[in-house]
Amino acid sequence: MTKNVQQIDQVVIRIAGDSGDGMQLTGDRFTQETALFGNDLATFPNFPAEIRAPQGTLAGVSSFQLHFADHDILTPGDRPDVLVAMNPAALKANLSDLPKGATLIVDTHDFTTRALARVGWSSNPLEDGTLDGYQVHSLELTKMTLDALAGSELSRKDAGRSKNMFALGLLSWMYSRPTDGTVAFIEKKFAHKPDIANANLAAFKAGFHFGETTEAFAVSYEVKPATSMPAGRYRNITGNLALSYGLIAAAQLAGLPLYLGAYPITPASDILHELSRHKRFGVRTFQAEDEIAGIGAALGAAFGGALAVTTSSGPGIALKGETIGLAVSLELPLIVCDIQRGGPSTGLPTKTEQSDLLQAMYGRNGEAPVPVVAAQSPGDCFAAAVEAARIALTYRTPVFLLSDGYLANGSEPWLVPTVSELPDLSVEFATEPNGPDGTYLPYLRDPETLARPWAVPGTAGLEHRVGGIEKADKTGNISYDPDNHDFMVRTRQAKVDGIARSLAPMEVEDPDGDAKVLVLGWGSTYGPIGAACRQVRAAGGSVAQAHLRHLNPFPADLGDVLARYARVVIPEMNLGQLALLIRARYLVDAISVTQVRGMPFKADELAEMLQGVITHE
Amino acid sequence: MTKNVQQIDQVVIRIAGDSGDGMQLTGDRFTQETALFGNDLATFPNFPAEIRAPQGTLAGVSSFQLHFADHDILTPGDRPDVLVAMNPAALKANLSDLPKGATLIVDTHDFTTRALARVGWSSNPLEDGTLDGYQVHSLELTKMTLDALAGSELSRKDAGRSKNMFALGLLSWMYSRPTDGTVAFIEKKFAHKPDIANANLAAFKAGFHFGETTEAFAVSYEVKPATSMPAGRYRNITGNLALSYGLIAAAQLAGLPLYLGAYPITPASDILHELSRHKRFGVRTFQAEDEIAGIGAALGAAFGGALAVTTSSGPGIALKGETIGLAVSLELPLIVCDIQRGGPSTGLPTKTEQSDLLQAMYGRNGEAPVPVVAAQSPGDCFAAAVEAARIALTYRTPVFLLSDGYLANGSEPWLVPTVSELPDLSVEFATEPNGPDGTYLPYLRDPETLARPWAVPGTAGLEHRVGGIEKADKTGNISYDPDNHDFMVRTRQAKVDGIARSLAPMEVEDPDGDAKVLVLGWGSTYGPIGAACRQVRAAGGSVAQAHLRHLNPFPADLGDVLARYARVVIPEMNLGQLALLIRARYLVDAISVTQVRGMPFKADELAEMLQGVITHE
Amino acid sequence: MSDLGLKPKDFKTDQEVRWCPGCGDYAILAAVQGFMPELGVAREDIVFISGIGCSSRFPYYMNTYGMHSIHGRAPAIATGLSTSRPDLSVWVVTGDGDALSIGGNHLIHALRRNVNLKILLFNNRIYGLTKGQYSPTSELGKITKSTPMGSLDHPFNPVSVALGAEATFVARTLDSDRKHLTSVLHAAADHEGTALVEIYQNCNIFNDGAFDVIKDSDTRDDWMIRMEDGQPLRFGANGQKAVVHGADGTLVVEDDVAADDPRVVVHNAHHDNPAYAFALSRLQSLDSRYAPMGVFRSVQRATYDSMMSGQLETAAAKAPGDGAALQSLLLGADNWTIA
Amino acid sequence: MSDLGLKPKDFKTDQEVRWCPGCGDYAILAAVQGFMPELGVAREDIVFISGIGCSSRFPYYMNTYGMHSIHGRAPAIATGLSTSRPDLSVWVVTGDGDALSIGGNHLIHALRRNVNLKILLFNNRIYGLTKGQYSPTSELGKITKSTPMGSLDHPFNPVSVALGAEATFVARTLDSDRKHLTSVLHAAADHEGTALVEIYQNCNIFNDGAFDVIKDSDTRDDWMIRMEDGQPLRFGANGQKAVVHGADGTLVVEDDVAADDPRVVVHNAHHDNPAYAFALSRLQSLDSRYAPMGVFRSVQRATYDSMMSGQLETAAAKAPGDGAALQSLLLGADNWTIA
Ligand SMILES: Cc1ncc(C[n+]2csc(CCOP(=O)(O)OP(=O)(O)O)c2C)c(N)n1
Ligand SMILES: Cc1ncc(C[n+]2csc(CCOP(=O)(O)OP(=O)(O)O)c2C)c(N)n1
Ligand code: SF4
Ligand code: SF4
Ligand SMILES: [Mg+2]
Ligand SMILES: [Mg+2]
Repeated sequence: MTKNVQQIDQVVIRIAGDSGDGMQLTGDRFTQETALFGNDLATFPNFPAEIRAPQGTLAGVSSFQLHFADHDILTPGDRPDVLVAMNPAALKANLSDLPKGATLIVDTHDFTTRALARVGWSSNPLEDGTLDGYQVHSLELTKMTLDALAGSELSRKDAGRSKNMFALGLLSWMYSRPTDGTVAFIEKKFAHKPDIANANLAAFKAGFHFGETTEAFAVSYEVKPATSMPAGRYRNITGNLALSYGLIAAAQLAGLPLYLGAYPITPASDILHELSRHKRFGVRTFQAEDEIAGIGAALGAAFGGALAVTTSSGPGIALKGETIGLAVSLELPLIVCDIQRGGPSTGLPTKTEQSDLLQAMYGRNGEAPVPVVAAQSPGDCFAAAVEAARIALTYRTPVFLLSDGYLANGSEPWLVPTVSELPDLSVEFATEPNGPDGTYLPYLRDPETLARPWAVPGTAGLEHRVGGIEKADKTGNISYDPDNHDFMVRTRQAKVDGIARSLAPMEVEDPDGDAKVLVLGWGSTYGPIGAACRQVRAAGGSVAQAHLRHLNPFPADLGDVLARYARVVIPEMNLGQLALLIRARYLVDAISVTQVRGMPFKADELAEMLQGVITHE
Repeated sequence: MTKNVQQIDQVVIRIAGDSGDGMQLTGDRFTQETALFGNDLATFPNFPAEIRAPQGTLAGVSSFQLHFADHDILTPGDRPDVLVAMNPAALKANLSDLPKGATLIVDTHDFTTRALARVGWSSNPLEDGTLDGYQVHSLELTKMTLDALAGSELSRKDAGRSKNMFALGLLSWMYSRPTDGTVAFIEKKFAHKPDIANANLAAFKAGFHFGETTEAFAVSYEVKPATSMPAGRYRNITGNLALSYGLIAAAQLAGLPLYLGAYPITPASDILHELSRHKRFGVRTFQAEDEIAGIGAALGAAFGGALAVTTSSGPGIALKGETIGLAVSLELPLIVCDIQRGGPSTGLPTKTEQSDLLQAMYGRNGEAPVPVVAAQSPGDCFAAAVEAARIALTYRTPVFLLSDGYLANGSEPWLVPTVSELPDLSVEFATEPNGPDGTYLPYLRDPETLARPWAVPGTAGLEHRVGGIEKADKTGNISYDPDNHDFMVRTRQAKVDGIARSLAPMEVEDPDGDAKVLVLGWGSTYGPIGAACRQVRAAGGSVAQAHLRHLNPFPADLGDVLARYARVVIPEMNLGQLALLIRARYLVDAISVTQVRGMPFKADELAEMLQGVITHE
Repeated sequence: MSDLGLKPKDFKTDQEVRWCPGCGDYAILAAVQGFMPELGVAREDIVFISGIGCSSRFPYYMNTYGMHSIHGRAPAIATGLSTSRPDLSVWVVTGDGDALSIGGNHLIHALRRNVNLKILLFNNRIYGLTKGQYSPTSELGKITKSTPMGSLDHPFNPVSVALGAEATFVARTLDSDRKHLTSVLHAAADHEGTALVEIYQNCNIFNDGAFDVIKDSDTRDDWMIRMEDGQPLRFGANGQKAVVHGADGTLVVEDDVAADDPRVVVHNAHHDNPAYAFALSRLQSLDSRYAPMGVFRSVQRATYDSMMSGQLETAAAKAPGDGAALQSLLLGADNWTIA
Repeated sequence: MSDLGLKPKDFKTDQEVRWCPGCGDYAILAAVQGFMPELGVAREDIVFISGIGCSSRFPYYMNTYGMHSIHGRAPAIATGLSTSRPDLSVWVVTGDGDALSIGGNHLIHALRRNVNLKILLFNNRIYGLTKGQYSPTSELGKITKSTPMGSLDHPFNPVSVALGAEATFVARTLDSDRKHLTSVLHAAADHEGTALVEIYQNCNIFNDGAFDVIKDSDTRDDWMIRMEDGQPLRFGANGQKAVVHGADGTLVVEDDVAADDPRVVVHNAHHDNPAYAFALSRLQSLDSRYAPMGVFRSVQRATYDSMMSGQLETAAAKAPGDGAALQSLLLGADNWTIA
């Protein structure tokens, strides 16, 4: 049977099932196929904090959303065009996100009265009209998987586990994806368990063939590769991976060994995992007994001359405050990565949020300014990490690098940089006395950057002591002198403020040139804001967009930029933390638009809000 | 020999010596005499972080300043009228603070070439004209002390230790102080060491007699009791003592046991020491293994139904951030006292600063709003503690109570409240189910305060679980639901914001009624700002003063108050932390006036600055 | 111990248990719920406090008062509760990461203070909730997500740590042995002071089979040493193995020990000197080859809670802290009147 | 150990020493400065890292690299330095509060990991810098500013804590015994891995005389047990007292022990099993009545530092991490080109 192949320019697919159903893996594979095919894409994994939350419950539903297109896109999509639901709970939990007309592929296997009751359905939604208005494909995915594996040695239970691969096969057919990568992946992943490898392969192929042969699916789709993107070599990458690579690259660019001191925590742990795999690059990873020891060890390594890093998320960052203050006082380079998640307290460990900005700014005692850098997309985590390293090394200061759960786990195609074109971060250690009579003055500053020299142990003649008590200017000796303290407090602040001089002017995207409203953002809202601006512009409106890489200090021209617009709107996944800083600094009556739902903004909703503001002006 | 007694209305005295010389004790005693005499007074102890820093060095100098008057005063004084210097280091370290014409009493005993060289003097300032323009009394204090103790069994070294008492005797004579209290004090303090008691008494009396008989001092002075102050019973009190008493009182007013979980740290330790002495009031003090355990234990006690408190200073507060976040999430009452000191990091442990305001506001992950209350004078620490307890108990929330090193150790006369007139803080624990079918809903809120019920273990039928993961509205069950999270985040914020409804309108002191400039302050700047405003007004200028007890939330009418003035000036001992909050919230172009010298502002300098602003308007 | 007519099911809550199917935590939960009625304490007087980790979800499933706190801090929080409310029965549930990694300091301080806490340490030798990094009890060289070339950290022996920290009660038991677990819970509950109970717990997702040597019927008898008070420390299929006093004074395991060999150690958990219990704890190698199970140490020492209450009572007996006392405290000795 | 021609005075800095006159810290400083030349390491390759406390001011007075860090965190910071720079000689100076109160967890983890640190724990059984609160090593019932009715916390025995935490080297010495102190510093320096040296230190301001029993010439011999490898554990004015193997296998002190009594323990710090050293540590009561002094335990175990370096070397030997490797890492296996 030959089938219709229909060209479309983009699609949003969500697959959902139990946390034990392998939804994340399935999503990853489909993404990888899609990336290699050359589409632009963006993903949104969404899962509970429990490892295997109980089967068939709403709490246990795990989902993965993929948006891909033949042109460049910015978000994983507001609402799925296609939902694959592996059980009643997955259907129930995701149905409200589905626009009418969307395609629904449902595994009917678990639609028993008991399972339905467990999620609060007293009748079967596949039959009772609940799904009217959707294109529903009720399929026996599990049964078909078992049938496909009839000859295998696996138990029924184990065989049934391959149903995600059946679904992946079907989707691969539906969207004309290349399948070689997945085949190779399965073979490699289960190399030591050939039974499982074979079952997965069989299920995957069965799913693909089912699509080809069944009459249920009359058409398949094709989304052409995206060619409008800048030329170069691309790969698909998640934020945590890009961030890890950025750190490894920065260390090599600086000519320093990389040292990570970290304690596992969601969603930051994967950076520890990733970095631990690259020892050949001279990367040392130390899984510490807690977050304080993690940053402590990093600071010790910084004293010894390493590019030192600590990674955590909100609760762990809260524990590091005192040590960050010490790093401020010691003026040693140190990168503190905060992969933000829902707060306060333990909050929502696997959900995203931007609510640690003010913690990064002020979460320690005394006047302890720390530069803050934020990544705006998964791939951008690489550049953000390199920039954080540049600041840390140039200014001898701890630096906050902010990412979040959405960036950490989400992925996108990334234009792989050429290593030889990356910035030179090389560092000069102090090697000679810099004071009178051959003495070494550890706090004699570079007049330009106000950075102090970095003399590492092993350098003869530069033996010196540093500490957290206030230090005399130049000598670094303990000093309780009032004027010296005032001077040192202001000098540390001036050093951080002075970083602004090294920053490029702001880039404002205002294609129409006549926008009255500026949307200012930071971090992972970049995609949704950008998509919303495109919608506004597509609808004939004018809006300008600027996105901050640097939250502290702000770029020198930010005030001028803000002054050019009648209205400034600041969307944030918190209660208005950047808005507070902007209002205080520039006295601009910025409109703070906030959502704290553990999820990225929907571009639609942002666009609607912006339309309102524009109309109002 | 009868001498002249001259009436003066106020005087500022500073005594300075080695940290081992007993300067703080001497100052305390002189203060106590002065208080009992009925003067108004304010004190400023100033000492190094070392226990007994090396003798004769600048680093080792310890001083105590006392300002007393026959009228109400606000600060320990900008510059001493009288300096007692026990050695060259003390003279050198304090000379620059002395206005010309001031009286200098110097113990010449240690003015050897070596001791002078140790502080960088190549010739003797007593002889080389350095002290021209001062009224210098070069006295052999040590020798006279030794002479007075000639008959005692003490070694020369031990006998010499009493020289501070000789100086105290002399000062007592000079300012016509009552001496009975000091005699009784010495007898009690050294009850077990009669040798030492006798030596101190002898030295004290010798000093007094020396004043009476020597020709060096032609006049003595009298500062009449201050009678203009509100009627009532007064006592002299330091900030840490008042704060401790405030907590004990609040617990009694609430009908709850007081529980302190704390780890020692300067300048907060004295609260732990004080509270540990009052077990008969049902006060439990737990010296924990660290700050995290301190607040952890307090939170556990709060869960059990105690009025729970933790005390620390900046570095320790930084460690408590994660647990404060948990308390925000659990919505349990908890008072977190931050006795601020110089930062960042270890900073200046024994010096004062106001640089933890933003840490109190934002020093933890996620949106975790915590009310913030600040004390404005030593005695006011009592009322501030009671207010912190009121908020904590009424709203079921952690509350920051901010004091600082200056308030903690400084003292002033305090109008002792009548216990029966203190506010009722009584609390109602939940005793009955509040949900459908006899269930208990731990997050069902009071519609007025948004506080949740407090059901303590031991209450049958209300067994429930709380935790730091996001909770479903009402039930408190774990919930990862996006809308619920958004709702809970905003509700916690609304609860804290709503405290503003319980606050009295701002008090603005604007006696002329035509001021264009408002000085807004918080915390321990109250005294210097008030004194500066008086100077401005005395010089014919108009200026208004408002001082914030509540930093979060701000009083509801603060915006209106700010709007009434052409200029708002905010003096702070930090780099402008309140100014940031005010600017962000009210978009008022407030002038931030900052000093970070580990010392209170000088009223003179503030007055001059204000004059400048007023002239400019 | 009074019979309050409670049943195990009275200790179940309406919350869905969210552990992975097959997790050892289920068995422990069932055992604890089964034991609770025997505790003889009313539900409202029982509090479970946990940190963070899979194991630390435990309080949600116990129909008592409970707090799921933050990572590692449960012993500190429980200390505040227990010392301020000595009338309560306070239990701590914690994991090997929670108790021994981030929370190690609070644990050892609770032990030395002898706060009246029953600490159940679920040791699965892995970080479960963060998806499988090695923990402080993981064997050296363990390959995990964070240690692709093997971990470098020599593990703690939790029993040795506790004994080095002045613990008054230390025991070890196993998730799958309901009877043994229950008997150890009994002993812990009966102890006045801090009782540390290490419970070997299987994490079938990230560290499956960690305790198979002492679970599998064909190896169990060879390696597990059951300690019972007053009984010789004999084990092995036919009791042919025994812990004996070695020549140099240390404790060692020997095979084929004669029935009347006087060197066989008779277990006594009540030695005042913890050296004996410590020596027992060292019979174990990193892979549980020899795993002494049961109560290592159980001695009496005044609890922190009771001493603290005692001081308050003494102070109040001398001079009660009533309203009048408060007024005179505020006034102090030196005060004056302005009219 | 090479002779670099260094003298004790080369290790003095120009900073004024700011301890109280008479403080035991002076003696320790002098001893360490005296010992440094014998270490045979260049000044620039030595780093002293401390926490906060009177004792923690130590690095300012050592003319080496140094860091006066924050309270309790020195072992963690030093771990980062030592593991990233195994070429350095890293020393930690800490107090009983710094190491055992706030820093307890970092200490025990450094010990189990066997990081190559020499940790000098100045134990004055008090918080000096904060003016005299009791510490985790203060005796029970101690009256201090924070405990007017006496402390309630049973103290730690630092040696027992360390042994419970898998320490490879543990020793104890005394501020006032320069010779003994120096010999212990030697032994610690020679040890590869974490060496914990507890130094009894007199705080003459807040806890004067804490160690007088073993300092005063008329009691010293009765209570101090000097441990020397290969020597019988005999002490007392005439060597009449001895540590012997008790009947139940534990170690006990007996008086009037015959010269040829075979039960007398001959000291051996190299027992693989820490039970022996632990038993020795328990001879001590809270008031130093019996104070074994010297090296309790000294055994070999691969250091964390060397294992970490080893993994890096192995990985780099397989495939060096050069620029080309970085480029191909970034590209990954699956990439595509847009023209
Ligand atoms: C402050 C903080 N740091 C880290 C984490 C992440 N975290 C949660 S549980 C856990 C370890 C869990 O291991 P364990 O205590 O052994 O419990 P298990 O899950 O194995 O039962 C970690 C590191 C956290 N929640 N909070
Ligand atoms: C985070 C933090 N908590 C508390 C303190 C206050 N503090 C400084 S030193 C110290 C204890 C000192 O005792 P110890 O470690 O025994 O040192 P010693 O002064 O006796 O040598 C304390 C509690 C601090 N500086 N930082
Ligand atoms: S991850 Fe392991 S410990 Fe956690 S619930 Fe699953 S099986 Fe249990
Ligand atoms: S307080 Fe004690 S430990 Fe500190 S310097 Fe003085 S004598 Fe030494
Ligand atoms: Mg575990
Ligand atoms: Mg100490």
